[in-house]
Amino acid sequence: MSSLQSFLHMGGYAFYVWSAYGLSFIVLVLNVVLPLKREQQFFRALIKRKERVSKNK
Amino acid sequence: MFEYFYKYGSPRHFYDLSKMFVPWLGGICLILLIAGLTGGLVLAPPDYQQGEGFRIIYVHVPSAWMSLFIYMVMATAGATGLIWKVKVADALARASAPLGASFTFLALVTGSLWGKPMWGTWWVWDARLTSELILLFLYLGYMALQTAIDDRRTAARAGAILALVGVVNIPIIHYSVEWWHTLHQGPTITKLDAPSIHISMLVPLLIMALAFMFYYAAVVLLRARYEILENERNSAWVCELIEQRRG
Amino acid sequence: MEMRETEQQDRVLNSFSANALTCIRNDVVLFSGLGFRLDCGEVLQIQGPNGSGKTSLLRILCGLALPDDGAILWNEKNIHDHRQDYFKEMSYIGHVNGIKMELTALENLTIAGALAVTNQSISLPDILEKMGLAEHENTPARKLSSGQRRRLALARLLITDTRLWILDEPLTSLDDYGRQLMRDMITAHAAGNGITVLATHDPVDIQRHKITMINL
Amino acid sequence: MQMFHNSTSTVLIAVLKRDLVIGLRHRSELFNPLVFFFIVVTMFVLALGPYETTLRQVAPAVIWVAALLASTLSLDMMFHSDLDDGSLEQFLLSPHPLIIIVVAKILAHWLLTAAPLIVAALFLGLMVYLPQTAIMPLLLTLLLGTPVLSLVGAVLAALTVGLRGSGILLTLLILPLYIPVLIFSVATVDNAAKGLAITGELYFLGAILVLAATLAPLATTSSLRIRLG
Repeated sequence: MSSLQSFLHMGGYAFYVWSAYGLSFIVLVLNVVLPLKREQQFFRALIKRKERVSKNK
Repeated sequence: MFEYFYKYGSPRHFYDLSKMFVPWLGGICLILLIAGLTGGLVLAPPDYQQGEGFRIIYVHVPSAWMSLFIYMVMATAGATGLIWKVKVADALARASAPLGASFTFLALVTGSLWGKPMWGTWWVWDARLTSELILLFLYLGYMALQTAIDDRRTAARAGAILALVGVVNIPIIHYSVEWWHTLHQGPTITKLDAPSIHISMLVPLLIMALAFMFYYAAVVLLRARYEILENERNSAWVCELIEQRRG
Repeated sequence: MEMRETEQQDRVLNSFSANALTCIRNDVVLFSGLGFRLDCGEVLQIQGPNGSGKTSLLRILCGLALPDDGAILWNEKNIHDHRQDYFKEMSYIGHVNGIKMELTALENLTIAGALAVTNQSISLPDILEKMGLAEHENTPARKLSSGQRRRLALARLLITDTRLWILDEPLTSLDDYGRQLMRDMITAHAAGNGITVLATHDPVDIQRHKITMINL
Repeated sequence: MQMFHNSTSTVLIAVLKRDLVIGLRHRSELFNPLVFFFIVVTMFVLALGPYETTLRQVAPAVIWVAALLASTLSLDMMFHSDLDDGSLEQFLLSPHPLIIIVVAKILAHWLLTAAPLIVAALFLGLMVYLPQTAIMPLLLTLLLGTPVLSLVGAVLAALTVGLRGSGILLTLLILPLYIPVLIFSVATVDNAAKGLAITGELYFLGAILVLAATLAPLATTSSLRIRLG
């Protein structure tokens, strides 16, 4: 148990080390999630437009 | 060889190819990331001077390397798109910019997070951090130019010119900032260099750098796919894709 | 409007053609597969409503913009591979006049002459006189009326003996005198084995010359 | 009768003369960068306080930063007016190489904006207690540095001509590229003020100028073709 404690404690630098890693994790994940979301929005918008076009044809 | 490059340079093929490559690249990146993190955070002994705090280099240094590497890729991809009119290269260049900016931003923030415990101040006008900051301005300038031009083809080619001008200036800026740093502060203790690094510390660093490389490869393909869809929104194969999605 | 008959015979026979031209502007296909072939003395007239791509087509034909597909040939040679030769033989008058407001009429023509490549001597005052701008030689373009400015822009066609004229709505803001002047110039140009490509709303009636029409 | 034998030198001189004539007919606009230069330096002095000791130390930096900002102001006008009235199209369609016309325009821009700036900088230098020994080095750095501002500025002015908000965008793109010129120039004047050797920095400025002079016109030409294409 104590090794986990000391691991998290990081020899007193816990705040700096973990915020550095935490921020890196967030930025890396965001860079993956955002494009995927944009691609879905792209298809959704075009599908909606296709349906609107085919509906009033 | 060129024929092969051109065939797979066509957006249609690239779109399918990237669908296949992204999961593989992502997988390799995850494995490397786990290996690098365990090596860096757990196995590597603490630094005799900086204690556990030095472990930030496993994120700071690879990000700094990547930020420079991505700008080089952006400039070459831009040049390829400009000279040989390879549409995929334009998409890759445009997709790389936000990633490069993210890595530069990460390098800056982790650099200051590392500087605070070591030298007591959040920001140190150290030569490399200052160059990194200027690199961030170059990325932001590139992205601002991309959004300012509506026509995507002109935007890609204007961006290519800007990236080439930037890539010529990066070594000049880097050298002049180094020169400026030594002129004003002289050789002082703010040596943000990785401390004299023992092999057990170096290996995780290289693994992390490789992991970031694969991460970049996977995500740039992901982003480039969207850019291509946006560029080719009226082409037949995109409409076909939409039908499939709708069906 | 006497033509320089003496030099007519030694004119090499020019041809100006385009095949399968395609142009897409922000996701809208303005035209595709557009082609034509013009020989000496012919006139191509491009008509179409506003925003139908007339100006885009002319900008592509004169080499300012790249077509999304297709090629343009001057004397069977692609204009983008022989840019210098093509520009020596082509004059383009765009929708915008291309003259500086601060400069006088004569200064504007001088700079236009300097930018062109001509081998015979020309007297700029004569050209101004032909365009009915003789007394405005030293007045800044700012003080000229829009019709006079258009005539000053069109005066550039007389500086160099270029074989190909590409004109974007040459008759706009011209009064009757100016329109007649323009028709005579095109007729004379066509008679002198020159090729003319023009985009207009109202048809330019030029007799005795083969006119090809394109409707966008 | 007028003969247009039109060798490249005549084209260069013709375009240069044209731009200078147009610039001088807008004489009032030429003073704006100068006034801006004076205002920025005055604001620095007001912020730093009138003491000779502090001002003497920051004089080179104040002069150079203000000169740099003043020159970015006038960059946008290099191609903007030509684009609006269509003469830029005529430049691109001229049988003469476009690079000659671009070089002429950059030279004209430098003469119209940098030359008055350099003269003003010498006076302002005295006003902020710049030591006598540093005046000549200041002149040298301005002579070597301001052409780089016009050259590199031309590339980005061509890239952003006609875009909405191109003023701010141009400044945002251009300032990072001016950093080497700023660093070496201020260092030169600083060293001169302290009586140290200045040759090293001047060599660097000269090298940057040569690099910019060779690459910038080329890049400007392709930028113009891209923007107009």
